[in-house]
Amino acid sequence: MHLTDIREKLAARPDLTRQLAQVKEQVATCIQCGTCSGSCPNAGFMDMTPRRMWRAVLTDRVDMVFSSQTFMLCASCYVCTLRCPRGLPLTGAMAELKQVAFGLNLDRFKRSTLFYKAFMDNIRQYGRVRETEMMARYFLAVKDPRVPMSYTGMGIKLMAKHKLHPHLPTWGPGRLAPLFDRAKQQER
Amino acid sequence: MDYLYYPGCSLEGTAKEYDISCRALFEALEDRLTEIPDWTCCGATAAQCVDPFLSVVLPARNLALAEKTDTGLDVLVPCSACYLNLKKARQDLWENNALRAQVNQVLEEDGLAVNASVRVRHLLDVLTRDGAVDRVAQLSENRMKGLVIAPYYGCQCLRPYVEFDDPEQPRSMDALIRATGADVLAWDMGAVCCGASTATTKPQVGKELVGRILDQAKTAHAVVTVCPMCQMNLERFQSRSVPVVYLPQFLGLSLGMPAESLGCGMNLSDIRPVLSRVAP
Amino acid sequence: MTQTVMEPEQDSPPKTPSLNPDAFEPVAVAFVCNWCTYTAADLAGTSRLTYPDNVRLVRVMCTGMVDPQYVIKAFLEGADAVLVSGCHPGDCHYINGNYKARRRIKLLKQILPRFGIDAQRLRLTWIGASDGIEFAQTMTRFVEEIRGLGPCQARLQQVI
Amino acid sequence: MTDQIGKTLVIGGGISGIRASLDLAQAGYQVLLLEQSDRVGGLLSQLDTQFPTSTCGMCRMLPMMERDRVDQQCLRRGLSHDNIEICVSTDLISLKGDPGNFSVSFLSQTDGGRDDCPVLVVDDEKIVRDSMKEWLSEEGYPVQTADSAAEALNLLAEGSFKVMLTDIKMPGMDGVTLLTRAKEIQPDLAVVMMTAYAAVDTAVEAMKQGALDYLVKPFDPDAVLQMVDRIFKDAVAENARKDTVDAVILASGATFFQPNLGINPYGYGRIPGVVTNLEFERMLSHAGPGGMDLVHPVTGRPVTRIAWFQCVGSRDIQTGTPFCSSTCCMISVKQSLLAKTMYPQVTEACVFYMDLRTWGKASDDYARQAKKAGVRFVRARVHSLAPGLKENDTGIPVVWLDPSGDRRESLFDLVVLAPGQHPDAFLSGFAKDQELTTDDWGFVRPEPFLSGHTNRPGIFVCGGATGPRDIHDSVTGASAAALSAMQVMASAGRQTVQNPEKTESTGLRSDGVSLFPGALVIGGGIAGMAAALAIADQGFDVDLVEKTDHLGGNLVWLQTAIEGAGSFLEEQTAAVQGHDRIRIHTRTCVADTMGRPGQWNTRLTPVKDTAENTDADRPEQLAENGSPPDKSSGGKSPDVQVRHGVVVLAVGGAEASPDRPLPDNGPGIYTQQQFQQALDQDAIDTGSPLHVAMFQCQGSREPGRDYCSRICCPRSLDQALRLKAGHPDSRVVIFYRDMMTPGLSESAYTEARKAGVVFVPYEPGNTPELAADNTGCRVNWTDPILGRAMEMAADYAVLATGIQPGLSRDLARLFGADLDRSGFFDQADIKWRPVEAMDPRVLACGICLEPGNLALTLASARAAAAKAVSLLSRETFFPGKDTARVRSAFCSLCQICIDACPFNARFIDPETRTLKVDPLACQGCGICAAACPSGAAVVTDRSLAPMIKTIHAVLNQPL
Amino acid sequence: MIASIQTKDHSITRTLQDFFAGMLKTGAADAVLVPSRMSDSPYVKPCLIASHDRLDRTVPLGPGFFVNAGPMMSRLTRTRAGSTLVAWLRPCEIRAFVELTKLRQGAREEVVIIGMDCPMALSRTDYDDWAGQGNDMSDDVEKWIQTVYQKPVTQVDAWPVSRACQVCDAPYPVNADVSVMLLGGDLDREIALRADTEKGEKLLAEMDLSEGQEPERRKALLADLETERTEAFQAMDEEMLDQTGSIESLNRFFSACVNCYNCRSVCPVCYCKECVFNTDAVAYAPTQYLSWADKWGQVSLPNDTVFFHLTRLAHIGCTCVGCGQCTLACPSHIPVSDLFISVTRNARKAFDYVPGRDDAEPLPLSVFQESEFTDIVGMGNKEAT
Repeated sequence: MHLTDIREKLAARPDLTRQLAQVKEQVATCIQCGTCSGSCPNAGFMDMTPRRMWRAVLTDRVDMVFSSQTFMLCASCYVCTLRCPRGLPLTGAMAELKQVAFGLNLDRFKRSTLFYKAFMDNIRQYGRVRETEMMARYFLAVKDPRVPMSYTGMGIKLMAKHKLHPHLPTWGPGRLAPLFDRAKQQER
Repeated sequence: MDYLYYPGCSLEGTAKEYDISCRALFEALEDRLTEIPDWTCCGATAAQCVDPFLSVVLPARNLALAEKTDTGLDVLVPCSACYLNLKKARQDLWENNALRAQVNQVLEEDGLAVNASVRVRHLLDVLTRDGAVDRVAQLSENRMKGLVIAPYYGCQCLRPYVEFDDPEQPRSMDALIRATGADVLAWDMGAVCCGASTATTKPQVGKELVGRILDQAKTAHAVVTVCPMCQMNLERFQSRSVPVVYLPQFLGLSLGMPAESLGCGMNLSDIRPVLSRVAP
Repeated sequence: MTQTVMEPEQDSPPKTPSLNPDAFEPVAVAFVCNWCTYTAADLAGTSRLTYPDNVRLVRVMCTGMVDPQYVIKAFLEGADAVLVSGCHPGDCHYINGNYKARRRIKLLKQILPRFGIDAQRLRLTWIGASDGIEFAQTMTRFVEEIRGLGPCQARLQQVI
Repeated sequence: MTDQIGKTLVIGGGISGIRASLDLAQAGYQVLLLEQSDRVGGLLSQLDTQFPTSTCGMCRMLPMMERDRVDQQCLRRGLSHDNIEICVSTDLISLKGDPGNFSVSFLSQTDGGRDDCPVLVVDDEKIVRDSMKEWLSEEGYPVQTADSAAEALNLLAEGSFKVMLTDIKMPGMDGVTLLTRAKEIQPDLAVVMMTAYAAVDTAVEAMKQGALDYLVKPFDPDAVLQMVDRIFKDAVAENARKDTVDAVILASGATFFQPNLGINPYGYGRIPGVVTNLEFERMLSHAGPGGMDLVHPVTGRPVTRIAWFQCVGSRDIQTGTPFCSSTCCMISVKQSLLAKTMYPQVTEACVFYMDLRTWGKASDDYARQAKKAGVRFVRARVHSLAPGLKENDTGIPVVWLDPSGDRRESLFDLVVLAPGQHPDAFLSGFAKDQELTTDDWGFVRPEPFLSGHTNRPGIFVCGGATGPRDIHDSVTGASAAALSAMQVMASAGRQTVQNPEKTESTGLRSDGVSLFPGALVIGGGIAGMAAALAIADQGFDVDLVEKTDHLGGNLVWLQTAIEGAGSFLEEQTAAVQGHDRIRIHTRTCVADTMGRPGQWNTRLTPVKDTAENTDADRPEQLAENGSPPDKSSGGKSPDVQVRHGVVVLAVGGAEASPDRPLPDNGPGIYTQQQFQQALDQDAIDTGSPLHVAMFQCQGSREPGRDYCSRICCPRSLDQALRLKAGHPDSRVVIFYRDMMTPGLSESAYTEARKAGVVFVPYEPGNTPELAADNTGCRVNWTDPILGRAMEMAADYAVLATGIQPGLSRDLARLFGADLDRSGFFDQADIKWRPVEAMDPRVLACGICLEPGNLALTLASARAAAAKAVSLLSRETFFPGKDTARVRSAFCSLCQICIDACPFNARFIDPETRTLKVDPLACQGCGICAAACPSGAAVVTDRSLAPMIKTIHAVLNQPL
Repeated sequence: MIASIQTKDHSITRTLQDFFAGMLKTGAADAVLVPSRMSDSPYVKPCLIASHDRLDRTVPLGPGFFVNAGPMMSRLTRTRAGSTLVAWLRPCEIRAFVELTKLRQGAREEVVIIGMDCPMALSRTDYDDWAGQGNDMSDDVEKWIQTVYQKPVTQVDAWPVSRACQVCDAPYPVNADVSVMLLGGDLDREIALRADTEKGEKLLAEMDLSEGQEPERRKALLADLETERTEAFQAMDEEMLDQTGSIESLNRFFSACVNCYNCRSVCPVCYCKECVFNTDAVAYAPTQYLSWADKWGQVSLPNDTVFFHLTRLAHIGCTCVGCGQCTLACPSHIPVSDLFISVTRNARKAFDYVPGRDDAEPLPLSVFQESEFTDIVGMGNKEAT
């Protein structure tokens, strides 16, 4: 992801720029001690450790920030926030970076965006999550047969334990539709 | 003591047995659980990424419903993720009046208003601090004698809100387990993350983290959990069969309740070795 | 402290040590520095450590004060061994007394062995204020080694 | 009461307490020293060696003159001085009054301790009873508990109690009725109500019926302890000892952070291989638990791999201690060096740190010795011992991320935690009682520019109570506090104990020696002025010599940089110029001096006008035939002869010039001083967004100048914050090796980061390159954490080059002192006698003594003044009973004894051509007696004749 | 530069006498220190001669060596005299004087030292036979000179050279201003002089002597001397080891000693104004003697004989120059120098110190290093603390 076009995308979204500046302020007093990276259970899988992420944020290297997998791998286990000697809200900052990344709807996160969209539509419709229908809509949206294949194993097991309730889809106004719309209005 | 009950979406689906065993256990302990009428999803991890404002409105709706019952009761939440979302919303709304005003404008659609005065408590918080230990001790008659149990807490019921136990070395389940006559495995993986949602998107994460946890639990007869996500991960990524049961299931069994009434058939992992060891 | 309680004064003449080795009880003098080794000796005492009392302590303000003549006189007076013990280098209360002592002992160790006084009979050790255990061990080991060496030649030849 | 002898109360018998007491006692004042524990020495009695020399030297604090008034023994065996009354195991009961008239009551724990003050705790909740019992019994109180009023009553019937803590809302009889019934059984019982927040009014009601006070749930342990302590003290107050003193010095020190409190990420107390550095100190010591060898505390197996974790309970908001405890880094450096050198079995010694804070004068070189000895220093903060990998027999697994982000893991036999320091319970209680202003962490905040003074006149403070301090700062601060106490006693007209010898012995002793009255202070900077003022205030004449034409030295350009320094400089200058006992000699330097130490006759000569003689304070060489240089320059005042007994060198220093040539065509390159002056004269428009790069450790902490100048990092942070305040968008990048912001100055480091300053660490090998051309400066470096090449265009580049001492070797040698390896004044002992040369009459202060900020400069100035005053206030000194004598009849003037004497106390008297001993310098060590072949040098019972008798007697004792 | 003096009528003694006379005449030297006979007796002692016509009785080279001129030089140079003194010294006398300057007992600023290859010395008794009544000594002296400088000898005719000279490890001038190279020289024709320092050059220049060069055979002869002397020393060392291998044998070695302390008074490096054994330090009370007698059964008097010699050994352990005077002066004929030379030569090896070699080399016991001799510290000699 090249530096310049990231900057352009950000320039187009003042709300996201403000949110990124807020993250920068939250981690300003980081003393690079490495406690968060050392505590993170998923640090081993990340291409860029949290310590290096905060460094990139503070030195405005947005290219490195948004070309990394770090915030996608954050399990929100809050160990880093508990132990940070500077008391910084690190897990919150990671979540905010994730929001900015999704805000920019970069195609690198297309699959996750579709999953979350399917999830939210499901809630909008039924108020509560109906896994079978929600996963079905997600598989359709992804248009990639390998994805459903990877879930069939688990699906059958859950079916055997009759944990997937066979609701039939219903149409018509969503149970939380008015709430969702009003919230959408509220935000602008 | 009575409580308002917020099961959460997974307790209707993939974690059905957690809901069943919760209700059965509290009934046996003579505490009444009244489900919050018309509760909806708390937004889980999805709302945050799609629409941050919505990730406050959804849990706020449920808080408003709980307050609407004006019973003054605490809200009991078995699922750690829902507990954290509701708790975070309750704290933000309590501290930020402007946000609360904005959220109430949206809740008007459903004729609701949130005051954020209700107390949100996790299942384990209630079981440890409201006298359940003594009652379990009387009723269980050491049925679980000889069993070694590994208490697994997960993350979000302990952190970041430190309410009822040590966030690094939790010990709160020990009293409950010992009350049933069983022994507690001395391990310190109780509060180590199982990979949560990242385990589903990146299986190798789940495999390694869960592997490391279960490896420590080799000498235990079963692992007891208090969160549907942890239960799912611990059962899915098992290299060899380790019985994993919910805490209410385990406590229910220790009170002599029949396995079916606790949804023991629905666990993904094979928990028969535990069931056979329970004295009549 | 370091001496056993004095036996009541006998009137018989002091028993001159007989020749056979197993009844041989060595007699030695130790010049110990007031600041470090003497404190270690005191610590050994208060820590109830036991060690043979063949070594008689002479407290000097600093090992730098030990004149080679004292060592020679001690041997001629019948000492089977002489120990000079002071502070570790750098700890000396008088900055460099211990370094000067080290050179004087080196010179004596070149001279005395020529007259049958084994170099092992003259020792220099650094024992700090907190080395109570080391002091007791040094005393014990020192007496054992001297007992191995047998009586010092100087002692047998009634010469002052 | 004018003939009354001045007396000072010193609270706390640690290093600072001992130093302050000895200074006062030496000056002839009396001291009452109170110590809570059962021995004097505080932390020191547990340490065998101290950094930065790995040697022990506590006994060097003992006075060098009038040695007979002190027990000449290792301080770990105890301290005794005729003028000091030492009370150990003693609690301070109460302190009231003001300067010249403090009434103090104190009680030994043996006759009225806490064990005869039994406490009864009544509460229906088991958890409340247990915790109260634990807290109180730990403090020494016998505690009994009752879970109901009824049980309480029959306990009251059986045994007698002094204090009862009772809940109000209890099943059965409630607390208030219990109160009245209890009062009937034991009328003098002190009752404290324990109430939930809601029921406070009932508690107040109970007080009307005789309850002493009430506590609100949830209880904070300190509040409970302070309450019960106060009741206990009032109860035993009547049989406490009383005394009146003129001044008070608080030297109660601080305690170490307990790693097992709070989150305890390192499993301290759970994993046996995890120990604190104090415990490891005992394991290192041969008198420690492991005896002669270094073994694991539980398995007993030899320890071969040791890790040190820095910043445990320091620089950590999670434990409420965001400041740096300033000594833990050096403690770990010492312990790792000792572990590697004392025990060859130790193959792996590894220190995990964030900034290795080696800011002391010899500390950086000491750390380099540790590196050379094979100690590994890793810049990473280990979060916790890897959960899940319990300590098995192969060792404790430690996981960390090194700066480049790679995950590292290795096994260690032992993990040593370096815990921080914070105020102890006594300090918070005392500060509250005496209404002392404390900073937000509970340390006593000293008055600005008046080191040692608190907001309460007459009460002074030093050592650990003012913040985390190392031995050097504590000792310097203690002497400064002693001086303040002397000033109080002098203004109250108190006398000193002059010559006890005179009173005991029948006639007058004739062998007394007295110093010339008056002091010579060389250098008119702020250090010289402070020292001169302090000495003159005690009533002694001072000659202040300054080679330039104005006073103030470096503070003149620094005053705008330090808040309040400007007015302080004006006050001091006015005070010095107005003082009737201070003679100021500007544009003057020292030509030469005659006479022995303590009886100097120094010739001052005007500084030649030629500009080039930069080193004007180098005394001119005497003309060939010994006459002073000709004074043909006419018009100038002729040379001045000055008689003085004490000399204080305060010639200061200057900013070191950058070792690499400044690119000449770079307009934007400044040294730190130039940049500060540019900022002060508004030559730099801080209003606009500027890009500034600051480079720390330019030329310092490298061979040639291997010390840290301690002031450049705080100065850079101050300048960076000023730039950021000027314009938030200005970009400041600081390239550093270790940010040296020890102690409470750590907050400036946090502020700078909060303001957005970017910090880039670099290793000595790859310093960032700075290139400059007329457009500005360009910096490129590889960021060690991002692992990427980075570049930055900077309007200004600031080089922090540190301090260069300004003392010339000739001037030092003129008074028998010398320079150390780095060109500073060679202190007698860097820790134990920081402001004196080997001869106690030659003193030094300010930055020619050691690099330091204004606070340290003033502290060392007042410490030097304290030493000077305690010497000058003695009319005559009587040589100790074991002082060297010379039998001239046998002396062949071979001068072997002069070379042998470590204290140059021996000299040849030119007139009589005989060898003389300076009784004040001689320490009676006897080294000269051993060096002299003919027995001409004699030290009372330390020469051949008495020694032969001793040897004969010793060898004649029967077995 | 190397100069030479032409030998006049086959008499080296007279040649040297003229050489000194010339020096006094030209004022190159205000006074000369040369060994000279007293009246007509055969005995020779260092003499301070200022007038050029009083040199006829001087014996610059000869077997008579009864006073080491070191202490004499220290008396002449204790303070500045403002004059130039030329001293004709044997190598061990130079070494002794240099050691004394280190002990500030003298100074060499105003002295020009002329050192010569050593003519060696006879013991007192042998010297009496050799010199007879001393009336016609001159040709005996010339004969002595010719024999000792042709090849290494340990005896001349029937008379053995003193043991100290036989083992002397440096019989050639070291640290002198001018060195007279006699060994292997064609002494009938000329004597070669080499200037080692500016002072030496200045002196020789003033004497305007002709060019000279070192006798070729000298180096070889020096090497032979070296090996021969080392063997002699080894022999003496072994002798001493078995004669004084224990305190008992040491006591037998000194059994004839009567504490007259002669050996101390003639010793050039025993510089103390008053020896500690003369002071009250060893004036024991009678009860002390009785206590010793009580403990040991007997006390030989005068006591402290062994104690004195051991103490002296410790005091001059590194500074003994091996001149042999102590043996020559001992009335009881105890070969004191054999013992002292063998002990001190071994002792000073530990400090790598040679007395007199260099003015600036400090005395070993006056200096120290922070870490040295770790082998002798601690219980086991090997393990160092």
